[in-house]
Amino acid sequence: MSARIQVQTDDFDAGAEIATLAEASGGVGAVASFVGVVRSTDGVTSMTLEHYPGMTEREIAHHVAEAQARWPLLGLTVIHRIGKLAVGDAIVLVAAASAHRQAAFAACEFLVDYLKTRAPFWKLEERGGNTDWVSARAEDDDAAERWRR
Amino acid sequence: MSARIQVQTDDFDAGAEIATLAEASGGVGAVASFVGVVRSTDGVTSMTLEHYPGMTEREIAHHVAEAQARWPLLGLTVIHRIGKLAVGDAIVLVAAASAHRQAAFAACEFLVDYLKTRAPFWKLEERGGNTDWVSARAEDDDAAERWRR
Amino acid sequence: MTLLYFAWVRQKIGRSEERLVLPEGVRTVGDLLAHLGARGGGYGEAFADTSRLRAALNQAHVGLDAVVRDEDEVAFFPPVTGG
Amino acid sequence: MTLLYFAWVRQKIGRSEERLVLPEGVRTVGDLLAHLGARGGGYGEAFADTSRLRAALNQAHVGLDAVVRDEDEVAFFPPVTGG
Repeated sequence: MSARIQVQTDDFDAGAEIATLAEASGGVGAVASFVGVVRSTDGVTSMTLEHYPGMTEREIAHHVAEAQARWPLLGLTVIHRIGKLAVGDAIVLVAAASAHRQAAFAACEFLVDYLKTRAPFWKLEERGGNTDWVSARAEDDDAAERWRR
Repeated sequence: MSARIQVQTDDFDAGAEIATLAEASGGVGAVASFVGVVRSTDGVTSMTLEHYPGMTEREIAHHVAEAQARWPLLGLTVIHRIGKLAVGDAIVLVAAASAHRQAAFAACEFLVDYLKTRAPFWKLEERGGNTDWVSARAEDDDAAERWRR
Repeated sequence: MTLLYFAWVRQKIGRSEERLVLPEGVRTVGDLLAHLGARGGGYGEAFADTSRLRAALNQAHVGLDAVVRDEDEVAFFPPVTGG
Repeated sequence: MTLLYFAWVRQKIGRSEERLVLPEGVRTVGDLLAHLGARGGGYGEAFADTSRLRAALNQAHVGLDAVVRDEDEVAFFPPVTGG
């Protein structure tokens, strides 16, 4: 199974990534995907994403391998952007291909939950001239925790 | 909240549809999507999709409205193709936008489950010169049923 | 009334649509199905096994006990397989 | 050893990376954290509240009880907020 992991400043083309997964093998019947987007929470105008080069790719690869072990996947793509992003910009793409939709959805949600709680990215929100580091959400820890049960 | 429902022979651009949802409102933080793909099950070479014009749009609109009532959505897109499709071609796109990923994923899965069991489409599989109408899967009924609990 | 047929129901009957004046004694979708099946031939084949058939009345899913009127659109088809 | 700092830890300390010879008496990540915090100033601020800090040892998440060696890469940062 192919897995593509990418950390980049550039935007991505979710449609092209989904099409690549759809055509990866004649057995693909479902591609589930997630795109995270910069929200204008409480007046946020832009956001800067910092990461830990090296560890980021290792953490994502580790959870991609776990997803492959748990579900019968035919392809996985994870693209996470870094640098400065505006409201409405895409932050992350997670896409999973499988014969049937249940595995594709489960793997996609699993990877998004783990990206949020394990991958070393940090968001700095900008509101006009002020900046604030985003706090981690307890709900995200709970969401990741459910996969351990 | 905007909802776009489309039944068409032409292919769609999943990336453009996702981007439209991402930019629909500054409040969108998550777009979950599903693309169904023609599989080469047991030598299938192509597939022809028939539908019940009028009823199809009504059924989809009915379940879109139910999804809107159940989750805090900021946008929904359902595009279902009809006519002749080859292995690897996209059949359907369901995409849901929300502030957070849980609502987006839930609405997306809900709509896919209902499309499979309620929307009046029928698949005719072609294997070389032979054709067979696809049988409904009991698993799909079970998947739709879970949303009633 | 307007009758519509889809997928293999359409193929067995050999047509996708027909007009019909509500026949005497036909009150429900189930009655209509029995009436059509009694025509024999492709109709007999299409309507032989009601467990494999689904119906819609005016573009909404219904059971065999739904009451039909002369101005209705009634469709017969196999369980759906879209998505 | 190589020390790396990210997000507000980096900002408070005023640098993103430094080299350090494993100090005497420092056995674990927690010991290292206490050693750095004792420098005061930005270090003191950054390492004041260990409940808000996370650590990685050679690019893997670890707890404060993980043992460090002189050839290690140790990173300190707030809970992650990607995705």
